[in-house]
Amino acid sequence: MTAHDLVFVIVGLVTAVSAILVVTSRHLMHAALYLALTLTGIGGVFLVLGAGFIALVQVVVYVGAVAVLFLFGLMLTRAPIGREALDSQNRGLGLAVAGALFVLLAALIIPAFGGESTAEVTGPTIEAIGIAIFADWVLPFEVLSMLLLAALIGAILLARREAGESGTEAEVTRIEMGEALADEPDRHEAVGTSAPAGELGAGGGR
Amino acid sequence: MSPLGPLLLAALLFSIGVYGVIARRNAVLVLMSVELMLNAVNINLVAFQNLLFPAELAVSGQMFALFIIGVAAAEVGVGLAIVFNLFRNRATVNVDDVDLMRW
Amino acid sequence: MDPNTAGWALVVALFLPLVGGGALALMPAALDQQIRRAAVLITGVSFALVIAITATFDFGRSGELQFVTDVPWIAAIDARFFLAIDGISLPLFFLTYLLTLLCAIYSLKVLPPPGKPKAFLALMLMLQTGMAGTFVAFDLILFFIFWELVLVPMFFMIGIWGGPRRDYASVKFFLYTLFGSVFMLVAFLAIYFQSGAQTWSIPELSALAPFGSTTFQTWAFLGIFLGFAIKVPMWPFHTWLPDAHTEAPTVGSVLLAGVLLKMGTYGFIRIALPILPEGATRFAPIIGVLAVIGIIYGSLCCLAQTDIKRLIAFSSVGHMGFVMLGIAAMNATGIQAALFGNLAHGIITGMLFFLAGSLHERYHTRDIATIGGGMLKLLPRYGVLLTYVAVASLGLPGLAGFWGEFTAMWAAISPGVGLADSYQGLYLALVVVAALGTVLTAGYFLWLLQRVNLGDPPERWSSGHLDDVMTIEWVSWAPLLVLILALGVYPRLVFGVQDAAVTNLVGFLGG
Amino acid sequence: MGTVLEYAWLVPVLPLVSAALIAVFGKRLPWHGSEIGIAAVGLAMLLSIAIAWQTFVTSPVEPLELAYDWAPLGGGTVLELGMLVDGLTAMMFLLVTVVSLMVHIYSREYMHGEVRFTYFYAMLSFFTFSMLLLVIANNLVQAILGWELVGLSSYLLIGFYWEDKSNQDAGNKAFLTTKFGDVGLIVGAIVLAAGMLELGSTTPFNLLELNQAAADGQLGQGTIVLGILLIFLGCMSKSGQFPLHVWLPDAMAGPTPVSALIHAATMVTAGVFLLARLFPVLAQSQTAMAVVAIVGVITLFFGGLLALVQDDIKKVLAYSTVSQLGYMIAALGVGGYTASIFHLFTHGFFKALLFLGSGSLIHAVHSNNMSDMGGLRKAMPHTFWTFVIGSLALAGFPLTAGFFSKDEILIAGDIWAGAGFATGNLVYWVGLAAAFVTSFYMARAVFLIFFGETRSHHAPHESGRWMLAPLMVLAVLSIVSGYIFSPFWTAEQNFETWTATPIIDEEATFPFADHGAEAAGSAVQGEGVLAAAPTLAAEGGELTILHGAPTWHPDLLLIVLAVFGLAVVLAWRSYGHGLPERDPTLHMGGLSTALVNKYWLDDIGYRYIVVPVRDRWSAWATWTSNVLIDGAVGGVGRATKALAVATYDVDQRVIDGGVNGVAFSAAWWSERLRRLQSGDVQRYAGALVAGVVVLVLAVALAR
Amino acid sequence: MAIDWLAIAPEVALTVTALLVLAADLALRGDAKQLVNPLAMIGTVVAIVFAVVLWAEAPRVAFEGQYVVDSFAVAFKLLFLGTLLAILAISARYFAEGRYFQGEYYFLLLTAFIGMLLMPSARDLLVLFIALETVSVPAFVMVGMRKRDLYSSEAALKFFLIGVLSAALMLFGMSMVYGFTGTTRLEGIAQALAGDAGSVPLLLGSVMLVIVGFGFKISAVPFHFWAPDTYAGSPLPVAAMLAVASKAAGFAGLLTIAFVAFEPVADVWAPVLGVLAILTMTLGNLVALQQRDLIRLLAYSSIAQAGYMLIPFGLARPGAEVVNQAAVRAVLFYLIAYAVMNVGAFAVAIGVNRRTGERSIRDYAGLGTRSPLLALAMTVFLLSLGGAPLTVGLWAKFAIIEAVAVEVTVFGLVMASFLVVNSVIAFFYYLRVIREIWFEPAAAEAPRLQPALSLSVVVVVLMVGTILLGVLPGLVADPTVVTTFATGG
Repeated sequence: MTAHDLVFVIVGLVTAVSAILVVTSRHLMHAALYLALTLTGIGGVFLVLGAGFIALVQVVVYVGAVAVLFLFGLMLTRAPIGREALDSQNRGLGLAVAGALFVLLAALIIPAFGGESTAEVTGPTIEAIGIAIFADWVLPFEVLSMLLLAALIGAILLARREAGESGTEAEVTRIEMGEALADEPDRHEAVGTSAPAGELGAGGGR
Repeated sequence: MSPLGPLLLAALLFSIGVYGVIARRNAVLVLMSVELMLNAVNINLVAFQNLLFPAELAVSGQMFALFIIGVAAAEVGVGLAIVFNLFRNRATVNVDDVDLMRW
Repeated sequence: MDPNTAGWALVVALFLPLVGGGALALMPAALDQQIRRAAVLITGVSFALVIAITATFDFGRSGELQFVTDVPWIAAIDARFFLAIDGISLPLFFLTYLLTLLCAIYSLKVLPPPGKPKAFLALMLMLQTGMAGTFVAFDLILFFIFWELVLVPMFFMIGIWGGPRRDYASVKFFLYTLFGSVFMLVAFLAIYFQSGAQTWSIPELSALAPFGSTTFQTWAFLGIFLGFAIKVPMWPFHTWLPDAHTEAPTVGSVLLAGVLLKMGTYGFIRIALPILPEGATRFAPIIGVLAVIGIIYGSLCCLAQTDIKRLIAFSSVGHMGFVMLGIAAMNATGIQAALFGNLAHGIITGMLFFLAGSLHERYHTRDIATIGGGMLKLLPRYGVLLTYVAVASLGLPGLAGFWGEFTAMWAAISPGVGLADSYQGLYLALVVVAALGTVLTAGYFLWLLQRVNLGDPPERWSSGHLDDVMTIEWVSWAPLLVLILALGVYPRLVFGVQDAAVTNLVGFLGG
Repeated sequence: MGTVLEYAWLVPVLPLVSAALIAVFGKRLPWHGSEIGIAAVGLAMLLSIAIAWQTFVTSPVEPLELAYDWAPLGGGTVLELGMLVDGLTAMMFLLVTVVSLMVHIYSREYMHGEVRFTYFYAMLSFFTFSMLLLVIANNLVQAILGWELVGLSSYLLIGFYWEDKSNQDAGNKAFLTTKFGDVGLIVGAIVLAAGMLELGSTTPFNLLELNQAAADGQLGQGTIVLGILLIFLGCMSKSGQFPLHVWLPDAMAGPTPVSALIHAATMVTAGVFLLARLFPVLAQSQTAMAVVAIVGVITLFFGGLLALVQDDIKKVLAYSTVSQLGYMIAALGVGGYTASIFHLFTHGFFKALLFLGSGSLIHAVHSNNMSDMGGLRKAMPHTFWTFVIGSLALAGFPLTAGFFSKDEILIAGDIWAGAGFATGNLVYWVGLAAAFVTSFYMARAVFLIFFGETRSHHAPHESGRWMLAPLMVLAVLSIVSGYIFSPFWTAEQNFETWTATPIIDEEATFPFADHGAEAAGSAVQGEGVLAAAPTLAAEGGELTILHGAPTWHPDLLLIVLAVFGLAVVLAWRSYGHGLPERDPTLHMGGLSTALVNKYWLDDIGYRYIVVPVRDRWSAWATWTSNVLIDGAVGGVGRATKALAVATYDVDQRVIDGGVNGVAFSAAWWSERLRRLQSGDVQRYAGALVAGVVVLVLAVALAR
Repeated sequence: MAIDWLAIAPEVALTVTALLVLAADLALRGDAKQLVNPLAMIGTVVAIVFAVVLWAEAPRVAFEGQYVVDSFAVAFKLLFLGTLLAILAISARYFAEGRYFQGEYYFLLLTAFIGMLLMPSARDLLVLFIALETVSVPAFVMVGMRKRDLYSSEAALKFFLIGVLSAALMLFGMSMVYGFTGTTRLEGIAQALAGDAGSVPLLLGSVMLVIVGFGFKISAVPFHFWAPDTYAGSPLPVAAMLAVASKAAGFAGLLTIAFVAFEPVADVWAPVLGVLAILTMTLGNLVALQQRDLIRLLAYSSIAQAGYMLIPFGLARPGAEVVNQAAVRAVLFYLIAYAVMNVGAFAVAIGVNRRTGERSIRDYAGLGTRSPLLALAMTVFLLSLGGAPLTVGLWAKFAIIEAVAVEVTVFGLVMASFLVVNSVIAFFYYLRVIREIWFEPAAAEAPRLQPALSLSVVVVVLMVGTILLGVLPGLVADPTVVTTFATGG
């Protein structure tokens, strides 16, 4: 066990624990903060692995931007009526599926990579990365720029409030579910109340 | 250094992310879980690159990771916009309430 | 027209109705009568063309393909646009055009609700191309296209202009037939790949046959069998037929009985037997047994009917049983019989449906008990016609219905390709049972006549005025009435035309 | 060959043309079409006479066969349309056209004023045509054609008064019963033709070829027995053999002239004729002959008994026809070919006479029932004496036609017995007994009708000329027609040579019998034998074929006279003075009950065949069609459903056996599978990842 | 390093168009904004011209083997661009009347199609991933474009969540594949898989994970759940895009990755995909039976269609070139046919829905009298989807069965039987719609429909195309016979 390994174990543990807290925390803000911690931890892992540039990007983009974005997101969408349970009824399902997945992956990974080990950790240099981006990967890079532009425009589009926004955008999808739900009167009622989405929509634009 | 550690960590983070996606109610939390999954992939890529193929000229692994970070950011942006729009419409971001359409 | 070179004539005759139907669809719906007349014109012109083809057909070489058009069509799968006509195709082809023309004439006056002659006639013309194409396509793929093409217009004809249960009947018709034909398609593909000849040409494949293992032959035949047997329809695949026939509008029933069912038997003869002779030989006894069950079964069902149209529909099951018995005999006589029976059934049952349709027009009911007898007094001409056609249908010698039945039984007593050695007893039994079926057939028809024609008409009809046969009906029926007699008296009309072609075909069966 | 014979085809064609012309123009003509019918059938009769004359004087003749290819039947075989003219044909022509002409003439008056008068004449002509078509046929298919047309014609004429349900039923019954027999005929013809096909014939249905092949012993015994017995089934139904005779009395529902036509010349004779035509085939099998003989015997006896209890004069005659047909069939079964058709010939005339006579009576008293008649001999003298002649002939009174022909049959039975076949004895003795019955019921009829007091409510009157003329012609024929084959007839040509089937020669006929090789050709008869030189003679158990005029048989003459006398006396005692209070024939205990109920055959037929078929089997078939098969379609689905609900077994869901099952349980599955789409995106995610886990696991384990 | 501009000319053309559209949308005001639609169309046509030129110039290899323009790729590009043109045409009035988001919509649409154009040419995992995301991310937004509509936003959320989840799973698989092979080039991966790596369980599992990403796009069971909800909730042109173009892109990627990269382990994934094919078509058809909303019905129908298209994948075998090529061709042909008829069906749905908001099948009653053109067209499209004769749909099914018949295996026959049975089941619900259209009387208040000109043109063109290809499938089948994968750099 080298020093590298030791550092990795520590960083890894921190990361893993905080990740678990992200999905188990009972407080929205705590979860977001744990997420920031996890992301930072992952940056640490990158460092341990000798990928300084990636680690840097990780911290800048994730911790600096994404985590903050999440915080804003959480604050903007805070439920009007007090605190709610953060977990759905699907916890059991999630636990089972995620557990199975992990067991499966671990069972596959361990025999596959169990024997491999490198003495020293040397990643590619920043120079090599720079050259690669603009020589080898110029095509996806350019496409990614379009993608980001589209995401930007799209996010604005969805999030902004329209200038002339009013209740007139009433082109509402009517979905005929009467018969399908005939045997479930309670739900039928629920659908009935939520059908005039235009009104709700207008009310939502606070 | 053995790649086993990072790989297992990645698998764990990934599975945690899956759990979060399935079990968390708040859409923002679900998005966070997705980020966990994507980051797990990055750990994999970087670990492979630096531990197994450090000399690769194209630097595919690290490049892949960089691209994923970029795409993830874009997705978070779009995702939050969708969630925000949903919130404006329904005053809730609980994923399990969003079941107008089914069957 | 030179039958060796004038392939265009066949192509024109085949597609004229389709194009005409398209043109019809473009006419303004308000021109009600003009549309109907245009339909008569289109079918009339195409029928005239078919007469010309028939007239110039070289009967001396009826075994060979004439009026051939054979050009590449879909290079990717080696499919060709291969149209031709020979002695086997000609009578059925002719019948198709004749019946459609008569239906068009009939529709000048009579059209069930909701009217809409434009749509109705356009569909009918589309149907015509599909039906006719089946009989002259010599490429399996092309055949399949025409075969399937028929489903759609018939579906709409039943579904829009049909009786009270039209929804059910139309969908059942469509799905049931479709079900069979997709298996048929799979079998075609298997044949294509198994033959290794890179061709879908029916004559070429027939010449190559038999190919493939016994297992292949069996399975491929089974696939084709399903497709054709449902269309025929053979017992126990017949359940779509009574519904479809009963609910279809008169013209639909006429074409359904007159031509559509024929496609199944034609397919057996043209495709299944020569290309898969070994499979056919293995299946022949089964076909025979099913055919005979169908004869008895259909007749028994007829006895139980209270609905005149449904009765006629069930009678088709029995009659087609005789046709299939001929095929099961696997010899030249059997195939002659099957083809003759096919044609005769088309004419006779077509005519019966015309009559049933017209009765429904008059009485506004199809229920035999409600009609209640006395038609000979009330509508003497209808009564006479009904008697005539019913008697023809029950297989009276001297009328068209007899030859198919008798010859089929005669063929089945000495089946071909070695079947005689292994199944002599079975086939004898089949003949005997089939012959008993003729008694049942006579029974239900006589009973029908008794209940509809004879006796004194019930009170309820005495007040209203019921028209006897209208001119338009005479015009559209006369050819059929004449044909029923002509084919009965002079069967050579059909037997002679087919003879050489059938002999050729039996050559492929081997044994 | 003579030129007249080549025009034989005109004989059937004339009535056909007549039928068509009547149907088209009849109503506009002054006599409503009857003139066409009478003229055409008259012409046909003249031609028939010419043909008969020609064949008779030159007999035995070589059959004239003219045929052309009607249709190719595939495999090189050809169906012919043609004519076969020989003595048998000529004889039948004569019989049919004469009787038909008489009926045509007679109906002018009898049917006068009927609504469907024209239609009636068209049908009469058509009926005649059908029968002639059968007679002239040179092949079995054509014969079947004529045969079935005869059936159709009878259906159309028996149900002539179709307003009445019972008449409709009678028509249906006639058609269906005979149609049932046709099954035998058709299958039998097919079986024989298949045998011919194996011999390499290209015209397998040809009658002459068939007979020749059978006589040459080329056809297998199996084929022959099967074929001829099946054909015999057809003959049984057409010729009213027990138990398929049931349609015949009901057929009296038709107008009386039709009954005359059916019972004397057409229809019922068809069976006998066809069997005679195929006699060379029949003669190849002892079994077949025995069956034929036994059926004939049963029919002749029980048919006669039935006639005893009838009140309806037409029914008496109808059952007597059944009985006489039994004689003919029985004669064929004991080798009495000539005897059989001779009786057919003479019977045609006197039965026609009797029916037309009864028609005259019915016309006069407006009732079919003898209990409504009585004492008519004064009012209707011409009818009376013609009727008596007919009755005498039927009873076989010496020197009438019936005497010669019927005794011929008895002798044939005797000789057959002499050759060692028990059926011969049967025919002889039962035939004799039935002769008594015949005499009795005819005497009963004559006494009840013409003697005693009149019981009619109408004033009876003699019929007009149109009706009486045929009666007289037929009365003459009822006497003289027997003489062409009697001891009085010494010419070389007689009935036997006229109608001989040349194929029958000594070696080939009756291969099962012990032929006396040396005795061939010599007429070996007992001393003073009466009236018989049937086709065969037997000596010391050896069988040989004889030709030559019949000679007297005094012993038989005496027996017959005694039987006749006894019967008439007995009848006189009961019926000579009018209708008895207590009709003895109706008081014979169980026998009468059986007879009145017609042996319950109709009941059996109705209760055990018609009703089950129509009401039960057909309902069953429909039920299975609608419920089982149609429902199978749905049923597979429902069964699948039940199973699936019960077990909830996933395996059951994956592959459902039948396509129908899939199709029809689809809705059920659809309903269940639809629930997977819960609307909760996290469940979707869960399912997705679960699916991935499964897939990855599956793949990872793959290698 | 010189860039082969011709090779990426269609993409460049679309990119330029997209940026122009964005600029125009910003610059223009009021009704003038609607000019962006023709602008986008012009750009598309230009791209089509480039693609046609490329057809003759193929194969070309660019970006060091990351990007290959072969006949396969060009065929797909033409398919995408054709679909784009149709979707632009049917979108015009739909969005014009909504008055919102005009320019953004077209920009996003074009961006998504840039991703699609990249897909069949990509020969590198990274490029594939980027291409896939370029299709997805704009689509997420477009689905949610009807912002005030509950259904639309719900659809977007579901689509987004399942989309990113699938992407993550795929990425995890890709990372593992990279870890084993040391490269992201498909060729290199294939070489590695042909060697020892081909038998490592983890790698095989990873192969499956990669396939999942595409399984999501093509909505194969069990990755299909988003599809019905999303189609039903999104604006109809977007639903059409998702059902056709996006799905075709998924298939393009799946074909590339399966037959180029993972071909050496085809014996492992083929049976799995075959089973998925069976499950997909069966589930799609069965559930479609119960649908009452036409769009949901079309959604399930398109799931079923994806199942049919998966069948050829189930036939693949390592090294069996004839079989594999036949499989690829069958999928390609089916996709083209599918595009024609399904875009057509959605176009009709838009034509009916635009004014009236009708979507329930029952609301289609009497369409035959309300708009004979739309009714006739819908009938043709539905029949074609079912595989009726004289429509291209028949040949599509035919192509699949033909691929099965190239080398008959038991599994192939099983799949073919399922195809056969399923196509019969499918007719149940297609006929139900057709019956509603023709056999039922229109509701009294139902207005006559006057579809927009552009929509009518699209409908007519597609209908004619459906029938023309039904009569002469060779028009497409013959040229695509030569489509093959060119070997990358």
